[in-house]
Amino acid sequence: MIQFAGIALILIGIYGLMTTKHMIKLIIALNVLELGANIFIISVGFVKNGLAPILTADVPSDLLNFVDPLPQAMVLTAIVIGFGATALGLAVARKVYGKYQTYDLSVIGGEE
Amino acid sequence: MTMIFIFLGLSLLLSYVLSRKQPTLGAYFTIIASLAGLISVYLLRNSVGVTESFYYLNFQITTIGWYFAMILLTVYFTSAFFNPFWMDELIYPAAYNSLYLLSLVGTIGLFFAQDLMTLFICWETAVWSSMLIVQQGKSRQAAWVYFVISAIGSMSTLFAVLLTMYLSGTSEITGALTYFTTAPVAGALVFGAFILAGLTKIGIFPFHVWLPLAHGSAPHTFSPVLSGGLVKMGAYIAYLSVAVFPAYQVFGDSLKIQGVPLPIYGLMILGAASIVYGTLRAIQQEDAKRLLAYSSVANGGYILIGILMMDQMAFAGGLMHLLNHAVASAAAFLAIAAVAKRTGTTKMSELGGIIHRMPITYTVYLIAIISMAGIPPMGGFVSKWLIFQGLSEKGLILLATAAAFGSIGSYMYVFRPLSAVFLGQLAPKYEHIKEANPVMVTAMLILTAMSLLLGVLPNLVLKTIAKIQIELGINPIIVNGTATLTENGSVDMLQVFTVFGFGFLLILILFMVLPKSRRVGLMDTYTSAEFIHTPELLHYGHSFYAPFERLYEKWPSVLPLYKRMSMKLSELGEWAESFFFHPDPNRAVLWIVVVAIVVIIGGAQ
Amino acid sequence: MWSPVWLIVLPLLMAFISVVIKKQQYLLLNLSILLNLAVLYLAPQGMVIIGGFRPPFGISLNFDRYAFISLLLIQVLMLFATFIAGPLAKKYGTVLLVLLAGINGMLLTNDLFNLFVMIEVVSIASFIISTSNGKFTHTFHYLILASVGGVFFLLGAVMVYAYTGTLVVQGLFATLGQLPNAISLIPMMLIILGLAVELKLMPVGSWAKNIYGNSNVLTGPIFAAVLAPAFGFVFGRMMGEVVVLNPITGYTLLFMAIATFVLGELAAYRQKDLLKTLAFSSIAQSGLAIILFTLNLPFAAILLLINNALAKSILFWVATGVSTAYETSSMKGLRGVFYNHRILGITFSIASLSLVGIPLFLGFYAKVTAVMAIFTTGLIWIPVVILATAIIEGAYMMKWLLQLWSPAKEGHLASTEEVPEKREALNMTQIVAVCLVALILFVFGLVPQRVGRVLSVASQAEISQVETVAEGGGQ
Amino acid sequence: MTLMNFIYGFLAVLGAFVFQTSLTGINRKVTARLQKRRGPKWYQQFIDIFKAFSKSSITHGWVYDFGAIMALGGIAATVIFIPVAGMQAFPGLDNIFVISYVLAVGMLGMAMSAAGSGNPWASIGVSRALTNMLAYDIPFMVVVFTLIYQHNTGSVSELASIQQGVGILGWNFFKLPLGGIVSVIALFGMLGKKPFDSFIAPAEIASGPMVEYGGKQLGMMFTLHELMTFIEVSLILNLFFGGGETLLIYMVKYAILYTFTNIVSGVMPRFKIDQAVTFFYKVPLGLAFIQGLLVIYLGWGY
Amino acid sequence: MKKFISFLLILVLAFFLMTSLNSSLDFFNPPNSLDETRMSNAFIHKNASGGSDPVEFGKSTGLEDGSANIVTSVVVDYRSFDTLGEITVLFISALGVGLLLGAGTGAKQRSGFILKTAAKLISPLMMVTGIFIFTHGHLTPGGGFPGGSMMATAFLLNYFGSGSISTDLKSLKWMESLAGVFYIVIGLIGLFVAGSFLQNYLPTGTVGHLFSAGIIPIIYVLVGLKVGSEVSGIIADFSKSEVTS
Repeated sequence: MIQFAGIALILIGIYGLMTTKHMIKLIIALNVLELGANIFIISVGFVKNGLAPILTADVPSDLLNFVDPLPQAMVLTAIVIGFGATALGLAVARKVYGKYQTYDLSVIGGEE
Repeated sequence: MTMIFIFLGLSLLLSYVLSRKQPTLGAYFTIIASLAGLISVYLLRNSVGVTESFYYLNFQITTIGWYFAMILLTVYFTSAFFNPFWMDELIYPAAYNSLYLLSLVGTIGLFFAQDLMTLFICWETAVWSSMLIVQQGKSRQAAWVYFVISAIGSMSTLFAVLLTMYLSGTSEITGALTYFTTAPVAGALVFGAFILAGLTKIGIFPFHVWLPLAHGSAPHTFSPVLSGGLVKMGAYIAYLSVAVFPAYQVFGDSLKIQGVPLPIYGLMILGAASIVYGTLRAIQQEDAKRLLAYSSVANGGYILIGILMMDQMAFAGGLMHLLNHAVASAAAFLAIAAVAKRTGTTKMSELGGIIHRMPITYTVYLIAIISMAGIPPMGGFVSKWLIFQGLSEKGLILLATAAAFGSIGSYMYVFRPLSAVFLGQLAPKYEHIKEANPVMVTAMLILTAMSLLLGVLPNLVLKTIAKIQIELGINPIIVNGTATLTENGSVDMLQVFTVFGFGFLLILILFMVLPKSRRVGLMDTYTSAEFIHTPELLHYGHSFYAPFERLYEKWPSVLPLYKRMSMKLSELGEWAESFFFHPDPNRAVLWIVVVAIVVIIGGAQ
Repeated sequence: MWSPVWLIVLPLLMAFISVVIKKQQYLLLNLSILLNLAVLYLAPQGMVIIGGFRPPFGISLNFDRYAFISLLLIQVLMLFATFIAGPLAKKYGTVLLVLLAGINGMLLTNDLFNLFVMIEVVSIASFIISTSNGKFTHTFHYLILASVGGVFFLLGAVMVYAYTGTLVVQGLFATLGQLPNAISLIPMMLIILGLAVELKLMPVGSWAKNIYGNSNVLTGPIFAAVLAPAFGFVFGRMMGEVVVLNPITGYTLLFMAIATFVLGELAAYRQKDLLKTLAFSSIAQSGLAIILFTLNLPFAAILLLINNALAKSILFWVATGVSTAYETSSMKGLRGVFYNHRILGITFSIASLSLVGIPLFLGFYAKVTAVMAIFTTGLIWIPVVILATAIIEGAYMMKWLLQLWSPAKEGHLASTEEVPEKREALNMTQIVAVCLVALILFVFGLVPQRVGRVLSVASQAEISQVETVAEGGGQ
Repeated sequence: MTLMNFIYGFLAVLGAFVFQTSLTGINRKVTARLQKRRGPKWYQQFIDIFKAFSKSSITHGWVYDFGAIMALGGIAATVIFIPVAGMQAFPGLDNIFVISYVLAVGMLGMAMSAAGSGNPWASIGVSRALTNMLAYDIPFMVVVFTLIYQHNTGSVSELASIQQGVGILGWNFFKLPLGGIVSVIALFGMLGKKPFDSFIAPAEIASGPMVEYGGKQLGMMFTLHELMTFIEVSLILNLFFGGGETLLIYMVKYAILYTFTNIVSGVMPRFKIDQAVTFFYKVPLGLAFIQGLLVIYLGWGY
Repeated sequence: MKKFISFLLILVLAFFLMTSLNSSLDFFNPPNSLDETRMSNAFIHKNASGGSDPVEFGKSTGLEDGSANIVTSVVVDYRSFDTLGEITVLFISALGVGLLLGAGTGAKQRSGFILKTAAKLISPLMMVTGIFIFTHGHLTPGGGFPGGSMMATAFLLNYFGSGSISTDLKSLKWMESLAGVFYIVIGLIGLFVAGSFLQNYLPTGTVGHLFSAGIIPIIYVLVGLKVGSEVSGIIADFSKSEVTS
């Protein structure tokens, strides 16, 4: 089920990317897209009644029904990468704002 | 043979170095280098069949290759005499000289190529080096059009070459091309691609557009090479694609018109079209060089038809016309160049009466045009005669008509510069010009002598052509002493020449016997009861054939078609740019989605 | 000891160090490239495990012949690019170091997710480099697109993991190939779409026009000569090891690539701006490389990538140098400019002739190899398209060559009066460097077969997958 | 090729000149009678020519003279090639293409000389003459091609002798009626007779190639004209009317043919030069093509 | 119009994506347990290099990987190279932000009393919590990234509170650089000592103990410091106002 949430967020993100011209909103849409992707990734390793893959006291690893840890590790990485891209995107957006006093790409038009 | 290439390669570098120091020196060096090339290639005449490899290029001496190479070298050699005098007009003289020799290397290599790769490499080398020369002339556009049309040819050759190599598994020309006797369908494709290259390079309608542009605006010294020399590369390709490539076998099953398979007949019709078109356009031109360029288009048609006929007469005629046209056209271009050197223009309406200052140049031009128009006793007659005989023997009446049209039409256009440039009233501004430089005159006289020699003793060349025909297994042209015999007619050019001389002598005597005339100035002319006071105004170089031109001045030209095509391509590019390369992230994401949908929908099935 | 991991770690280490000693950035950059070259020479080929766990548990690097060739090309071009870019490269020293590390990682890695990480490293580094154009909206456009592409690639990689349970690149196609078509379709599509953004494939590569088209002496060569071949090689690796195509995906990809090639050249044909022309030319050429990789003809593709990388780097150096010096990149403004810069003109000519595929240059060999290779797939119409498009390519390259060489009005002889006033485009050492690259290109063109022999080994290393569109896609 | 050949050749030229000039004189009378005049004496043409020869003259430079000599020399040589009633000064040189091209030497020489005079009106004449030539020669050439294809020979004397011996129906004019008609129309063009005489345009405007001539050059031009007429009429005669078994028959046929053209042209209006071109490319060329196709593809005409 | 088309496209995409993915991923019936053949089992049982004993918290010693948090063991041990790449991404984007915005001057932030006081109070706590999180990354949820982020948040809060960047940015740079360098050096030591880059060459100890898992905590501390300093750097850069316009 959780996949639906992921895919829905992905689609919402894409919709945002397709429609808005506002730079900040574009970045937000991108973040939504990434978030959706991350949720989707997490969902890939989902196990019914699974536990977080952290060993706790006195229970051997094979008795527990862990979810797949690898997608979680990947998501961790993906989040940070998304964060980096977002930070850079915002910086670029600010630069554009500094130049044109607007975040709206349709106002800026084609920069030559 | 490899030595020749190495020598020419080295002299190319040397001429560059020399030209950097002193452009004229390098230009003189091109004369020496091309002469050395000429002599050394001439010495190869008995070593037919020798194969040599140079790195990954393979060469083989063949009779036909030797013949073509000799033509080219002659043209290059004689045109080189003009190089030293144009060095100050060019801004890259060193590049000019070395590229001049490089294009020579390329063309010679093409004719001696033993494998298809070598053929193509040499072809391209000649094309781009000559293009870089053309750009030093008056027009970049011309050089560009030249390159583009050549590139159409090059790429289709490349396609043919690679497909042939892939299918036949060999790259050796004869072996690879004869493979297609067993694969006619692929053969047809390869033939089409191959001959396209020939058509573009000869300048056959509708690929002729580059000729007037390139010939008309190339440096004056290089126009003869373009017209007399490089165009012949296309003829060689045409030769390969019909003689070495088993075209008549490949199209053996197709519909035949008077024994000629339909595809080949179609090509001949193109040749005929270019004869007619070239003639009509040449008649219209106002610039002497462009006029000669269009005449090259028309003559290219003869050459193509001749070669495609693959018979006793027309084939020999086509091959001989190559030489005749090369010599005559080079001479004509050189004469115009000599005039341009003195007067600074090639526009016919700005010239006139030059004969009174440059009589030798005039004579050279006269002989050249007589040969080009195919009037005895010059070389052009023999080859055209052979083509006519061949065509009428087969009964190809449409082609023969076109050939006749081109022939008679050529009187009109060759006379035009003769009258407008050399004859008529001498403009006062050219009162003090001098005859061309002796070096230039030498070159022009060599070509003139050749034209005459070829006309009087055509068998010197026809012997070689007969050898080629025997190698190809077709009925050779019969050469008997000074007489040339064919199945349906014979001619003895020496006799014709003698009789002609006799007639001339008779009249000369008559003229001498009659009272001597008094020399008067050009202004002392009777004109509708008026006397000429303003010769400039009465120049008749402009719209010389106005009544005739009026009949077809509205006919569509081909160049706009290409321009429109280029525009359409640009528009398509613009569309692609604005459609797919829109500077808007939304649009790009939209495309991602669209592609994703397409793939999913398509793949789901 | 001489592990190829140095190729990634060394520039990274230098990058970390360079943050604090900014003065020495440039030195560190060049030092690490040179050391990388030494490592390339010394490191033994083979699989390298990272972290002590064998694949699929840990990450490994695949240092084979293919990787070697691509890495060598990248290091060399990077060296020249940074050297020629000079002051700009100094400013972006750290970024370039990270970029180098990322590219090396991308080319070496044998893990799909690690590849994603490396692609992101490279993308973000290239965003930053592209800001040096000073056109931030274009960078933003690029950033959005590349990020979306990255997300797609990530999703694809994760799905591959979900279906197969492994992320190891080598031989992944075998596992994927056993999956039903409907299942493998979406991850494959996502991976290809993700890469397509960076590869500048037709509908999704729209960022390239403005990034390339406004480039300066640093960005142009970096994008066209370093990033483009790098992503090309990555794509080749993917095609050889991972991607399983079915007729639909295969032909869609092929169609996209051909459209990129043809329409890219057409768009380049109409440009009146030198840099824009080169931009679209790069787009088109990457389309051609993709065609070849899609048809599973890595040898021809590698050859093409190398030729393009060398030629494009020269073209961009000269073009950006000249257009910066004369403050214009329009055809009119640059007319006859090579009269002032003969050596640059000659190198530019060599590069453009090689790019177009004129004989005696490497590009010709590449083109011939490509066409001959495509013949073996039986798709004869593709060479027809390629060669027909080559006419267009030749047409616009020649137009530029003619205009740049001839200081003349149309219809008049060239004269020195029309020559623009001379300004310094590149300094002496830069010119020498450009000439060196041109020399490499020229020498390669003289000995194409030798180059080919070296490369064919590389292509055999790369290709474990035999299936092609032509075979898989059916006739 | 002995001395005798040359002597015969000289005699042929002389004979042709005398014969044709007399015929021209007679025809001037015929024309006059048509127009209800008495006309000059039959030898008036000789008088005109010799008078011109004897007068003092001017020259506009060497090409003016050289062109005239070249023209007349070329035409004289062509006359030598023409087989008359099976007689030839130089056997084997009567290839039809040789003749028609050698003829062009004369045209070119005349044009050159005229243009060399520096008189612009002469250039107009030249322009028209060359255009006219392009008009009439193409249909004629098509017919010639057909003939050569049909008889597999390009020799004029052979073509003539093939027609002989079977009476009037053996003539190509009757075997190939369309071609014959085309050739006769072309003959009008060649001779510059009405309706195709605009390039000479005698009497109306002061133009035409000969406008600037006087004295001996004019005399040479007259001679040239006579010889050219001889060549052209002979050509048609040989190709379509069976030549002549004997010299007498030849001369009679010749006289009839020439007089016929003269009479017809006497009652004709004149085409403008572009009208002439259009006419020739519409009617005679079409007929010639039909003839050619009939012969080549249907075998008709044997 | 554009929105409508986009919406339609999204719907179409959604439809096909759902149907296609549902058939392959089986959204509604997730598996009951991890597939035995999955390689992730090796991460859980820590037997990628062999062995089949179950891992017991606080008991098992000398395993190939000593982290109780399996995600951590994947992130920092099994796939540590990814993490290196990841911090590189962060590093490069921080650098990029610095290049883009770093030229500006620090802008003053007005802040109220409550914020000021609270920030002073809370930010050290946050800092400590952050450090706790990344030092315990191998035992509990969290790790270098959350920890580092938390430190950076403290930094941000401090900025809000004080109204200006009080920390020496130079030292942040040094921390960032040294953390990265040490990460690589540790990896390289692995290359020299154990044969492969980033290999764990320290004893892994007992699962569940603080001082266990070999290099994992060390790396996580370094990552935490690096992330903290980089994100702080980004915040500092964003706080600057533009020089031009």
